[in-house]
Amino acid sequence: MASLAERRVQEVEMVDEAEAPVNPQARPEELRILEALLFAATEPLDQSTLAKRMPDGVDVKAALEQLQADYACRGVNLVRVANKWTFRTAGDLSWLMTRETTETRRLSRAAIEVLAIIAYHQPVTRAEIEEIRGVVTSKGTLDVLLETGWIRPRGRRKTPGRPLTFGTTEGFLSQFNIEAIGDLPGLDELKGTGLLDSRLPTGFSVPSPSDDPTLREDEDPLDVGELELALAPAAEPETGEGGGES
Amino acid sequence: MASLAERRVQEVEMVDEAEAPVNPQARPEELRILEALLFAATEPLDQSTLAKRMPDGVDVKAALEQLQADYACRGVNLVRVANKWTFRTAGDLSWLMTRETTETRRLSRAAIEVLAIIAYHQPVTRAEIEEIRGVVTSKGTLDVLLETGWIRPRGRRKTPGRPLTFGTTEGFLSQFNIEAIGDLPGLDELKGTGLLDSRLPTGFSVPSPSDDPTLREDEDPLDVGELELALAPAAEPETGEGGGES
Amino acid sequence: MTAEILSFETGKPAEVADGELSLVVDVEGFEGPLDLLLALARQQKVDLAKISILALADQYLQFIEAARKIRLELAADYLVMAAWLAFLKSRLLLPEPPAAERPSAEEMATALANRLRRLEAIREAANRLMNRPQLLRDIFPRGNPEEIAEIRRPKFNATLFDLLTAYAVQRQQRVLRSVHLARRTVWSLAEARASLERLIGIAEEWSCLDEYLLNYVVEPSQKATVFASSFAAALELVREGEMELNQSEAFAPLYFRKRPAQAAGAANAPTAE
Repeated sequence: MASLAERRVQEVEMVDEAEAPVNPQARPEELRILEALLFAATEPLDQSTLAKRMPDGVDVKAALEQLQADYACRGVNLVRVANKWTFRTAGDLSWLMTRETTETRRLSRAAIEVLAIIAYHQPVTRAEIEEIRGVVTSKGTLDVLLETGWIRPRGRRKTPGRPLTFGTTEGFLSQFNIEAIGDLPGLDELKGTGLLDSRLPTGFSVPSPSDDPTLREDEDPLDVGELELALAPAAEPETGEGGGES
Repeated sequence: MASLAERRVQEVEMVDEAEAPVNPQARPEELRILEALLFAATEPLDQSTLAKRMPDGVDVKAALEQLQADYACRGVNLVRVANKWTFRTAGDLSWLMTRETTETRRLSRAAIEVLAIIAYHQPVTRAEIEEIRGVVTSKGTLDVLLETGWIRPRGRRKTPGRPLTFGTTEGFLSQFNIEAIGDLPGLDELKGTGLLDSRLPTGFSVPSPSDDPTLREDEDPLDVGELELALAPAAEPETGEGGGES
Repeated sequence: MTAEILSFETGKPAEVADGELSLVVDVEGFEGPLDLLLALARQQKVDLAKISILALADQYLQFIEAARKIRLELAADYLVMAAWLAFLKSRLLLPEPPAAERPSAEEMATALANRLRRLEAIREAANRLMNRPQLLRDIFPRGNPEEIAEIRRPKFNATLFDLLTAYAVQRQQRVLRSVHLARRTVWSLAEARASLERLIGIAEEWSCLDEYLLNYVVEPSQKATVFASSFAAALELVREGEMELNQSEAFAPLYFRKRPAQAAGAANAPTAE
């Protein structure tokens, strides 16, 4: 059966050789394959998905790094987001890229603050968010953020009232072009001040934000069906992982 | 009070500019712009559209040609379609852009019957199959069998009308887990397993099948080009001999 | 910047009637009392760690007092903070009571300064976050991703058993069909005669032909042909003098016996031939 596909490819190659003056072998095949796959994909691809399409014996990681270096100075860069690889237009060309069709989500100042607190303090409860901001968080603010798909309820804190804990999603990393949650801008400085510790005055242990879906010791899992209710939009990035690959 | 927020933003912007690690000036700006525009565009762009977004004084045509040359040996090529420019997967890598899914189909009873007769009585013509079965064989039944790759036309019988003779392929052997066609059970074995009635009249025989590709005395070879026509799938084992070893 | 003045009890944005909108203009842009404090602290233009909490408390209280004079509608949060700051101010101004169990006024002031620092830090982080190149705002994915074509490959299912069964069934269907037909139709005269000859060999006395035949015929479908052939054969045997037949009336059972060797012993017959 496979030979059918092979024959097709051979035909294509013959045509191309006749027409194109350039020898494709001038560039390592694994780089060409990676370029083609990553250019064509609609979603960022992880290394193992890429490896499946590569010839045997290729060091995919090394090839990806080589490709990233190749494109570093180009108008299109190879970036790593949430441990997946994708091509994106270079950040410094954003002035060029404004498209009237694109509607950028304008978040309220409150929503931006809450998002930042969730990103830097996750997992975090609504009460903890409010303690930092010194003001009650409106339901609407959280709803807007859940709708973006950038945050999700991840569990319940094992404290009286069992409040929801919130964290960020892969969509958040993708939106802000962050490779992993540890690469949040200014995180090291924040940790240095000790201000990330929710208890005052500053203590010794400075927690690091973590979007690791594994629940912490003081977190309970969400109840069955909870994700499907009002919080559904936030649950998408998780369930979407399987769907995206299919 | 708004000025407070503005001031903060300005400070942040300064920080971000200092962070940018790559020197974009390593590559001509017009090429970077073209790359980004063509990459992000939802449809092919023509030269004048591109020119509007470019800095003044840039020779867009020359830049496009330069970019085309840059990408000629890559996995993604800059191609011109209907006088518009777009990135496309390199032709020789188009096989990457397909995903094969298998769907399991059951063979019809008629198809299994025809296949069985071809297996035992090969090389056999359609008329001979019909004589044994006592019913006309539909074109569809043979087509399905050819699609399975388990049978192939192997020659033409040297009789009026020169009908095609059919035989089984290596795919047939592997599908039914038979080492050689001669291992198909004979008369006594079929009787022993109860598949054949033991009271069959004398003179009833089951042939000893042979799938030897060598044409028999009453067979002519297939005409040149016949393999590539409608019967292509069945022809695989012949043409595939070279490909299979590669 | 949208104002989000929140009611202390409900946590929902305070509803402000259109007519009163102008009254809240002065606090628009503040995200609660901490935000207001931070803005005031910023006006001191010093490091938040070195800020004078006392001076800050004074500024806040003056602001609240001014707001109350013009009957500005303030969320309860602001008033609670004002009360707390008034208390803190009095504690800071009075000499510290010895061996206090509760936190000292200095500790409370430091805690407030730290809260302000933390809020400011997270705001700066938020701004840096929002100023990152964002997807679909600053940076873009491939605008026209290429479709991954799906090739459906049929996989056919058939087992060797299917194959052999199909073959055996077809072959013997053709062969056995003709054999059956021959057996059913041809119960030849010769066959019938041979059977009757075997029968009369043991039938010294009158016997019912029908019963014999019924015993002999296994398949009901062959009944007619067996009767017909047997009757014809019987008549032939009678003509040859091998057997005798007897029937009392039409459609009555036929009786037969081997013809006695001592010529025609018709006297013993139940009825005449």
